[in-house]
Amino acid sequence: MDLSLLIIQALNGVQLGLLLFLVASGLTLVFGILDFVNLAHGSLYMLGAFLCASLTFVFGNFVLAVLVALPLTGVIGFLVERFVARPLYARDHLDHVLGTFGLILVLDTLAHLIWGPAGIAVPLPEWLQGQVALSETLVIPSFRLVIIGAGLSAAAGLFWLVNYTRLGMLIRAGASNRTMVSALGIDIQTLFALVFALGAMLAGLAGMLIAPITEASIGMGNNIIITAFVVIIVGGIGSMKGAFIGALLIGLIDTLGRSFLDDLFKVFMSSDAAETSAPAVSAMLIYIIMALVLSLRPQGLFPPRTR
Amino acid sequence: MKKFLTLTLAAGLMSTAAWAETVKIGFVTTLTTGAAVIGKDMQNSVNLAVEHLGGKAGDLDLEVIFADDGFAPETGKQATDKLVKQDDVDFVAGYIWSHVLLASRKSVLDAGKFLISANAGPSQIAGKLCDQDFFSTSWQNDQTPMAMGEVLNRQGVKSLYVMAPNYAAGKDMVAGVERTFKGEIVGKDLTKWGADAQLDFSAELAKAKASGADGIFVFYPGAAGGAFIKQYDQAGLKDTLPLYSVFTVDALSLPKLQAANLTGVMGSRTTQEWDPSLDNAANKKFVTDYKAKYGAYPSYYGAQSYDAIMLIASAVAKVGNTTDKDALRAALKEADFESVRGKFKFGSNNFPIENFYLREVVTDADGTWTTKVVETVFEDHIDSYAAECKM
Amino acid sequence: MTSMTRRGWMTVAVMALLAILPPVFYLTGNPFYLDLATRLSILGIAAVSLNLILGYGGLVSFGHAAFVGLGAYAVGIPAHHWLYGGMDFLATTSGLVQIPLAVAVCALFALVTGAVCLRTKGVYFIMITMAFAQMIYYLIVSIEEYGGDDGLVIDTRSELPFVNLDNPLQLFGFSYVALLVAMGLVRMITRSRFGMVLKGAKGNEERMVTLGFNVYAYRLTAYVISGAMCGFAGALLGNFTTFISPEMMDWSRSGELMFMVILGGAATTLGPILGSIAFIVVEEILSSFTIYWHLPFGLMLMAVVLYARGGLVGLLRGRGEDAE
Amino acid sequence: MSAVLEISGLNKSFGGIKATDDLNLSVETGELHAVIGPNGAGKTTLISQLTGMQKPDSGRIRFKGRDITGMAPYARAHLGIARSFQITSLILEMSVLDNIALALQAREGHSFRFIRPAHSLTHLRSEALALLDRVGLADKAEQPTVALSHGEHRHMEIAIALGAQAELMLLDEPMAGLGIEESAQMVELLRDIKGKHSILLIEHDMDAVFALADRISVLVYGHIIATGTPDEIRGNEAVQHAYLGEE
Repeated sequence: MDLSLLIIQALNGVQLGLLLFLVASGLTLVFGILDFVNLAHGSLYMLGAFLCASLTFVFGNFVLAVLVALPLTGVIGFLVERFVARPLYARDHLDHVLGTFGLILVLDTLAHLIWGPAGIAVPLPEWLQGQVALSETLVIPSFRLVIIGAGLSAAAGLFWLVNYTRLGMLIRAGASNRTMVSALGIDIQTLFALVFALGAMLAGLAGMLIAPITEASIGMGNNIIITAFVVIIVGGIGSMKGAFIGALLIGLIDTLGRSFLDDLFKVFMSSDAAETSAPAVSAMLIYIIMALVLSLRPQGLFPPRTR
Repeated sequence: MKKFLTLTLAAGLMSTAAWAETVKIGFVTTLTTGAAVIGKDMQNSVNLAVEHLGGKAGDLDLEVIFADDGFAPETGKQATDKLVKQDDVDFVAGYIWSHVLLASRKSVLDAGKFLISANAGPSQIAGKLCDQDFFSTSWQNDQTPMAMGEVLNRQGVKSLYVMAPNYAAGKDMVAGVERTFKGEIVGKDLTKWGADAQLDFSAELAKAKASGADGIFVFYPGAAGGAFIKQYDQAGLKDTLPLYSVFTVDALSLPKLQAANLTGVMGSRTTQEWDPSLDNAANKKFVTDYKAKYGAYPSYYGAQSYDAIMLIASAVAKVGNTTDKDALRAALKEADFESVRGKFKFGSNNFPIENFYLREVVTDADGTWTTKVVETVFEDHIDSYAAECKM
Repeated sequence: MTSMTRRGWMTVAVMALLAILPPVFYLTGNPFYLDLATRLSILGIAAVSLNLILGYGGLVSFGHAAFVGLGAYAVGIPAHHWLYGGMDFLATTSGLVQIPLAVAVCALFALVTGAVCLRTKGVYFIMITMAFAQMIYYLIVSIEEYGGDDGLVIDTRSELPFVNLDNPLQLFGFSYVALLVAMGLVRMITRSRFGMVLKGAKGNEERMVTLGFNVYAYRLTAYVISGAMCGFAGALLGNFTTFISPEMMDWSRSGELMFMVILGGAATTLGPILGSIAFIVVEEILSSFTIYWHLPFGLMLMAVVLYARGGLVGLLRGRGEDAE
Repeated sequence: MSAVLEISGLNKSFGGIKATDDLNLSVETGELHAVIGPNGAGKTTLISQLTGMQKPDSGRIRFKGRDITGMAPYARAHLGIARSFQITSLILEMSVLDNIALALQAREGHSFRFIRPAHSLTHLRSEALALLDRVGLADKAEQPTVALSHGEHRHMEIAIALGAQAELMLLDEPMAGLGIEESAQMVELLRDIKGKHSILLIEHDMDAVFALADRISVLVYGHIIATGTPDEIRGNEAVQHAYLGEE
């Protein structure tokens, strides 16, 4: 195994992990504070990507598009909270799953109607298109470093928000004790709506960051949402720390599995069998990890203290 | 419940009262999910073909019913069943995806209808599972990559990295290039396909680069193609790891790539049995009218769909009805129509015997990115499975 | 319980219509509607099996489609070997082997995964059942021999004594009778002492434990019964489509099964059937109008969740009748 | 006299807070032993450990001389420990009768019986009816549980505990939330049961405790500070200081 390849793949894994964290953090916030399971969280990721793509062509500038698309995604999150999530808070998780399952169909089809089936490739500004040479053999696209940087800053911002601000204090309090927050005289509905919009923006940001690499496409959210759920379940639902560590873990396992599992398999099976079974097994890998974690710790790695 | 009954009864009555002087063609393609971009192109081309024919096949009216396969074999089979059993079509055509075609094949043939593939060409159907009522207006999956393998040999490529999605056609494509390419294949990745296909190829591209291959061969149809090209471009591999692709850089991905100004794709080479620049009257009419009507170049998916409708219309016009299956079969086999490929004839397994060209990405007179033919790689090529077909 | 309730009559009426109408359509030259009814009956069995654990047991399984898929592959794999050779001990087209195999494989899968899943609660349970389904999905995808992503085309159906599944009418009849049996079984189980424990554990798990019920064991048993029954539905589905693909166990399919149960009315005998009828018929009608049919369909599903809690059975319920 | 229940050196803490602190307690056969203590003294945590819903950090719980510290909750019930809940935890979706019958069903060993409808089992139904009669709810047997009042729910809890025919009944605040009249009824009911079963009564209502208990233990911050007859407890200085004095 080649060391520089290992480093590159580890960086790729970190990049995927950070994107997953952006999606999963919103999911875990919404679950932790609102006790709401939002399957349609992935659709917000998709909408973020599409909005950013359209705006990039309007403004001719990717960065500006992101800055405008972010609050727009937040507004969409706000609307989803108001009209779909809020009536469902009092219901059980089953109703959340079913209601947001319907919402996925609606949002995906709306995206199809608005943007067409083709998907949109998002052009990057010149200065983001190059590569960075870390050493002679270590060359990576600079935009991937931007994703890592943006993901880390978003994570840092989120940690600051949760740990050092009044909103964060309410969020933490709300996660462990809902009635206490309402007893403090805080307008719980506004807090909920804010949290939901924040989650939407985080998911949207992930969509915007991935769009220039893949593209904005219909159904892109449905691929990531399941993985994001795996992340928060492994990490412990409602735990921000769990989401972060879970995301990096899943991102690394997935990427390294895809890269090196076939080599590993070739040790004990034929080259052909390894080449065909490795992709599928690496796709299964994160679910195996999840089942293992849950069978040992049914509450995930970092269960939030009390609920 | 009551409403449902009236609805179904009404629909039932309608389907039994089918008009004898209409030829019904069911056309199965992908109209939802990201892959609908291909389906849309095929649908446009079919509509254009019907328009060019004046809505008639000889004296019979042409009616095309489109059905969505949702990019999934099970859905595709259901759609096919409905076309065959409820709409009682005479021909079922279309099929982008090999696995959808394989799943749907039996439904059509068991019902005694003709099946015309306008794209998918899995090896099984060219070989062991060939059928007298099945015809293809495209190719067998292996042929295009075989042509690419030949190109690689001519260009002196010694080692190759291979990437394709993990499904029937993906495996056929890999098998095809391996069949003709004489150098060494230093690495191979089959990635997740389907509705939740893998679109971030960072890990694979890093491996490909580390492999030190002379070139990379890929097959990523539809939206995945655009995603791949972008990442290839961003990874700056153009100079170190030249791209040789099949069904990846096409009239569907080029407009998007141009919009995103990914110049890395300029000059990249692909093989194909058709190109908008092919010089024949039928093709000129097709490409010009398509561009005028839909504002973009048609893709080979469209060209093959256009040919499929023309083929069916020619056979129906010759026979004059849709009931004489034997006559229709013979007429189809004759393939007496103006193909956008120029000459067109079927081999023993009802796959076309045709030329394969090397194409290059260029800018046309209007500044639009498109492809043009560089050279002819194979002439009158017969696929490798024809011999296995006992018909 | 001497006189039949309004709901009882409704069940009889719906099941009678389902028995009579499809053959009439078939014989009057509309074979497609018979197919629709066959598909509906088969998915009805799957929904009935899910209702046992979801409706009566309160166990929200988001991975039930895995059983459908496994059941189908248990028919497809022996048929595949019978057609193309290999694995001689498995190669058969006999339904008397394939169908019990489907049931056994699914029961085993339910036992193993249930043992892990049932250690978790609430949303964790929802997600881990889904994760196991995804796992089996990717496992099947990885087995090249059985078609991987492309699925498995089987050109031969299960051979059974007295029934010829190649005949669409008989296939429908078989599926319909199987549906009746499944409904009867679940009805019997849920009214038995076992069923009382299952329902009690849904209402208050801690209470049941302190009474001395090993709730885990009861739930696991119900999970295995449900999985086995769903595997049977899968075996029928494989026979019906003669094409088996990993797609059958996609997570969205599990979601659809859940919807059938909720749409019709969870924890009722008729609910899952009404749910599958409504689901499939609405899907069929909407998708024939527009390729954008997911939009109204999704809105309808949301409306059901938001405004029709008891499902269709709840809407049609006479006053004074409670959930069973 | 021999002890039905013996608790020795029990400890349980949550994130550094000791909910149970070196707790020792015994319930003699036929005795009604009450545990009192201010809010947050760890009464519910104690019950949870006795029923097995929570595992103690250290210490032993013996039932009739047998160590049950690590035993699964449902298995303890089979040995003869019944429990009533502080927060009513009946199965609200079921009828009153079904709730009681289910408790009786638990006594019959396993319920992996799939065929006969539970409603057709007359022996369970009639015994359940008899129990409901004893707690004064016979006329409400067929009603959905959710339709009954809080006080009636408390009575159902007692009927269920009785139905288990347990040697030891753990009663977790049976008076909680009851009005004066309802409390009086409950005291009567408990007086009626007393002596027939060994009872560990956890209760807030002092009047009830002093009226019913043979012995009383006072729990403060997870630790038993005193055990004795009602009179002894009344006169205990430590108790007055730590507990009664605060009221």
